[in-house]
Amino acid sequence: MNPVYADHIATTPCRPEVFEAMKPYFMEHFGNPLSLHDFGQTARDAIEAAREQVAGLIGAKTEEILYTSSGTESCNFAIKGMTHAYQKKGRHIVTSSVEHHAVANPVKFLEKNGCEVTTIPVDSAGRVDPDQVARALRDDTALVSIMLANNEIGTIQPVAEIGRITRERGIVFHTDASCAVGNVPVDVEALQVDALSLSGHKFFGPKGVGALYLRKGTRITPLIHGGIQEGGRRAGADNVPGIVGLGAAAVLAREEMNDRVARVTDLRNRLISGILERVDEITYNGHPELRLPGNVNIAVNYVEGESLLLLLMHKGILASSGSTCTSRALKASGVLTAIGLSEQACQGSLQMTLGPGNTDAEVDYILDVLPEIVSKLRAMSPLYHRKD
Amino acid sequence: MNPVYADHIATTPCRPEVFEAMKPYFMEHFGNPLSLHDFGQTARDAIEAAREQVAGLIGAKTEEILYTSSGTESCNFAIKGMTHAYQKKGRHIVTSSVEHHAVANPVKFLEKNGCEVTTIPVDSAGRVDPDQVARALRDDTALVSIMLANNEIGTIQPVAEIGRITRERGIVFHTDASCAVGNVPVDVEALQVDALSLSGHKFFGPKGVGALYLRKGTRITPLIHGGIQEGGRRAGADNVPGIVGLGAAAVLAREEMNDRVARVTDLRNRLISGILERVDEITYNGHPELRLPGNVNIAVNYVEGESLLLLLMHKGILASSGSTCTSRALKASGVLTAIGLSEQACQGSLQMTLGPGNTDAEVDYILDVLPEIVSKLRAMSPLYHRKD
Amino acid sequence: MLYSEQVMEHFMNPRNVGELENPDGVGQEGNPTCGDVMQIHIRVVDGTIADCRFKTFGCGSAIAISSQITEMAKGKTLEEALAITKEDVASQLGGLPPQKMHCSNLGAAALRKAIEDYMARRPAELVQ
Amino acid sequence: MLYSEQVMEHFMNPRNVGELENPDGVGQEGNPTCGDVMQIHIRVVDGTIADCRFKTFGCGSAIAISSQITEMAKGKTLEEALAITKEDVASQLGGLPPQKMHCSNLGAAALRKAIEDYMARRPAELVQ
Ligand SMILES: Cc1ncc(COP(=O)(O)O)c(C=O)c1O
Ligand SMILES: Cc1ncc(COP(=O)(O)O)c(C=O)c1O
Repeated sequence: MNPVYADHIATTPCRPEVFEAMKPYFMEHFGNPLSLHDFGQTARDAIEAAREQVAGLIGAKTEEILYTSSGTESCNFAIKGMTHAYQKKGRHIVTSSVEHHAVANPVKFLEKNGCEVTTIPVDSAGRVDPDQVARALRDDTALVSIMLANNEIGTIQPVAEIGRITRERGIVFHTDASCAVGNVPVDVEALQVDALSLSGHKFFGPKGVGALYLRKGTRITPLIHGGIQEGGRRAGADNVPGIVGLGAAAVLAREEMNDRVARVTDLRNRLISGILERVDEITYNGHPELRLPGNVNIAVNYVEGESLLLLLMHKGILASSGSTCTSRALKASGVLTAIGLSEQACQGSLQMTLGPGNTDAEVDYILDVLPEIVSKLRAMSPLYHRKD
Repeated sequence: MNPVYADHIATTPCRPEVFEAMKPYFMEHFGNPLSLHDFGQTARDAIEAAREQVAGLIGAKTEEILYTSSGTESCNFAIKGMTHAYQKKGRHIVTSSVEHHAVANPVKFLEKNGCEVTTIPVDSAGRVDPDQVARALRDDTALVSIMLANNEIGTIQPVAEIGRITRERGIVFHTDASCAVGNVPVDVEALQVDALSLSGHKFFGPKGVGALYLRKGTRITPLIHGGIQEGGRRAGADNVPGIVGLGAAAVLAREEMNDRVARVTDLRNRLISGILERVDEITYNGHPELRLPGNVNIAVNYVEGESLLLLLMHKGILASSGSTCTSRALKASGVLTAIGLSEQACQGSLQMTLGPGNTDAEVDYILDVLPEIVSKLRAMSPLYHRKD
Repeated sequence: MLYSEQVMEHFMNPRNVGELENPDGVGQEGNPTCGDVMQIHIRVVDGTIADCRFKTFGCGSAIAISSQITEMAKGKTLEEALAITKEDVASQLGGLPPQKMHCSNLGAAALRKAIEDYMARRPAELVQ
Repeated sequence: MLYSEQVMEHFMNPRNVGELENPDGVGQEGNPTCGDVMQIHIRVVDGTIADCRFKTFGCGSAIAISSQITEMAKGKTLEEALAITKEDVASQLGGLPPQKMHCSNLGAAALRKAIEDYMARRPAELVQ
């Protein structure tokens, strides 16, 4: 049996159409878009066509798309670059307690280097309250950065409401949509954001390429200075095949969006309701509806996440966990703590993230296998015994 | 006839071996190296194997290689990151007048943001005098950044001598070797550098991937904060296929280095001596011997570079120029000005950069075609007339 | 995965899982809020560990270590069992990833606590 | 390349290259240190530009513009010729890339200077 890949949040494979689109740009059309000659023109045309495709996926204007190397780079670019560009307003940043490291860590860096940071907490479903954001805004607020969808619990934030507030106050607003774009409909006009980060490998595009949407007129200081790529705002040789792949992934996502959402939501609902039927003492984390279609995040009481992953892997099921032991930094997930999970419950964290390539049979298989695995581990757990 | 690609400094095609090595990592082995499961392990093994290959090419230890998205990112990372990490020493930076924008522009950015910069001039061959670097060092010098090889005139700098001086003074030293690595032998021990930037697409590797060599014990502040990739020093999803391609390109470069240098030097010498025989009033820029093997940089008096490029392109020859009109920023090459070329001579700049894939027949063809083109343009030039 | 074959073998097929009825000694080490918890039961006959069981809440290495150390303890005198170090356990398992070495400490510590518990229950003269 | 077909056609096959023997007017515009130099020679017969030649040091668009404007000037009265704008030249060429629009200015300026030179050489009454 092929492995059941239930870790789409970690990364996704390139779709064959994406790889086919990229292929000619490695050896045949290998020119540098900055070159004046024909090879350069071919490359330039390719990345400009992709820019239109990426813009089309999120309702942006073509010239509002800047290429980067990852969602993380986009977030760093937005956070450091906009804070720097708007420093005359002040050095206060508003963010949430459930941001990905790609946002939380540059914010922490800026905090150490003279910025002041207000971190908005979330409720037990992982949602930020827009009113709290409104109250946190100050005259010296340079930037608000609140994610669109959470990579662990899948919760989708009220970004449009926050966008309305920041726009009223004339404060620039970045949203990290790295795991949302391509998986749920995203429209920068509806969201009223000034900047938005996205990442190719989260929606069947290639690794090594991301983009930053930057609303026309929004100022930003480059993170990578150098040549005149991206209008001088993001220097460095263009990753032409990667960019072409990002464009192709954007086209597929746009075409398939409704199907993807419907199909993956259905798989997810079958998976979570099946688990809740078959296994007791489970917490289903995140918001029941306002969540990424494929995201199933649970806490399995009395067992530890890495053991769960290993036994699942032994059965050919690839998933992830927010437990201490599965984190290379040996820290339990901050997101699970932020929604109020006990530290012990965090240890039993299990995340399965489905994609449109998963099948009903795969979901059935997970539902077959998981209860036994949990029983086996609980039988070994001194904590489970205690409880009886 | 196939085009004659004489623009290897702009970029190079992926070698078939490189593309073959990358291929399985788009769809089959698509895992995220951070994932604990088998797909993650396969990806992790792949990027660690590549790290050893890249290290092997430049005489570094495996753990001294950090992946980035380009030579430009590597340079920004080194310059901003080391200046920040060593700011307690001071905020003085020493650099040269012929650096690529990838170095010059982050330095300029730091200068605007509180750093002091000393720019060392070059002689008419484009070389920095190490004694001048020594005299420029101060107690508050945080960083020296001098390139290894110049991307326009090909001149190779006395980096090892500078390295000896900076090491004695206990000052960290970065060299931008983006267009040198893979094309000439580079050994970080011989060069005595603390940091070195390299770029995949300059030596038949893929676009979208570079590396920073960082000597063990050298401090650096991340440019891209986020996850724990690269030991927390460079966050963002690993570009697994790109990294694998970089490794494969490094292996090829190491194996073929002697041949490449010999073959390309020979082609270059034939090209430049042929040109000097056939066309009068030409300046050959850069150092006669201490230069990149494939680099031919000339100033063709009385004509303008873009016109030269267009007519060459019409004949199927792809080259580049440092003239005002060929620059999208509408500025003549700062390097040509730095070596003392008159602004008028800069306008006649023509650069042809050869690679190991070029043939003797292609050189002969260029030599056949170029004199006519120059004559045609000179016949049209009011400056040329004047001179008689 | 990051584990040796031996670790995976013990993890997949852990030896001596469970509890003993009326154990002679019980030791528990670790803390559920920050990671692993190991509990070891021992049966002591003539100063020798005649039987040994574990229950563990923890990651793959924690379970493998529990399985391994209970195997190592069986048949050993109390003194010999007390001398088992975390390095002994790790090396019997073909090594552990660096960030997992702390787990191997838990095993030795839980075993020591079980032996101490046994000794604490005995009249003083027998403990000599 | 970034040029229209018309630009490339004029660049590859420029019309009216060269100088006139004893021209009636000569105009030069531009500066070799910062880019392009255009020189235009005119022959004036009965207040009309009977012939027109150019020499240009410059990029593709500069040469194409020179070629185009000399074509446009021929047969025109001085007044008509003076009315040629950079936009006229650019649009005859099917447009120019934005960063090249300044080149089209050079053409019109050189032609104007040639006409001015012609007028400066004439007795005042004829210039009326
Ligand atoms: C000397 C030098 N430095 C830096 C760079 C930038 O490298 P990349 O194109 O990978 O961003 C180049 C590339 O042109 C270069 O030649
Ligand atoms: C919410 C979120 N932000 C940022 C990132 C980082 O994106 P990338 O992996 O492209 O660096 C991720 C990826 O895990 C994410 O899910």
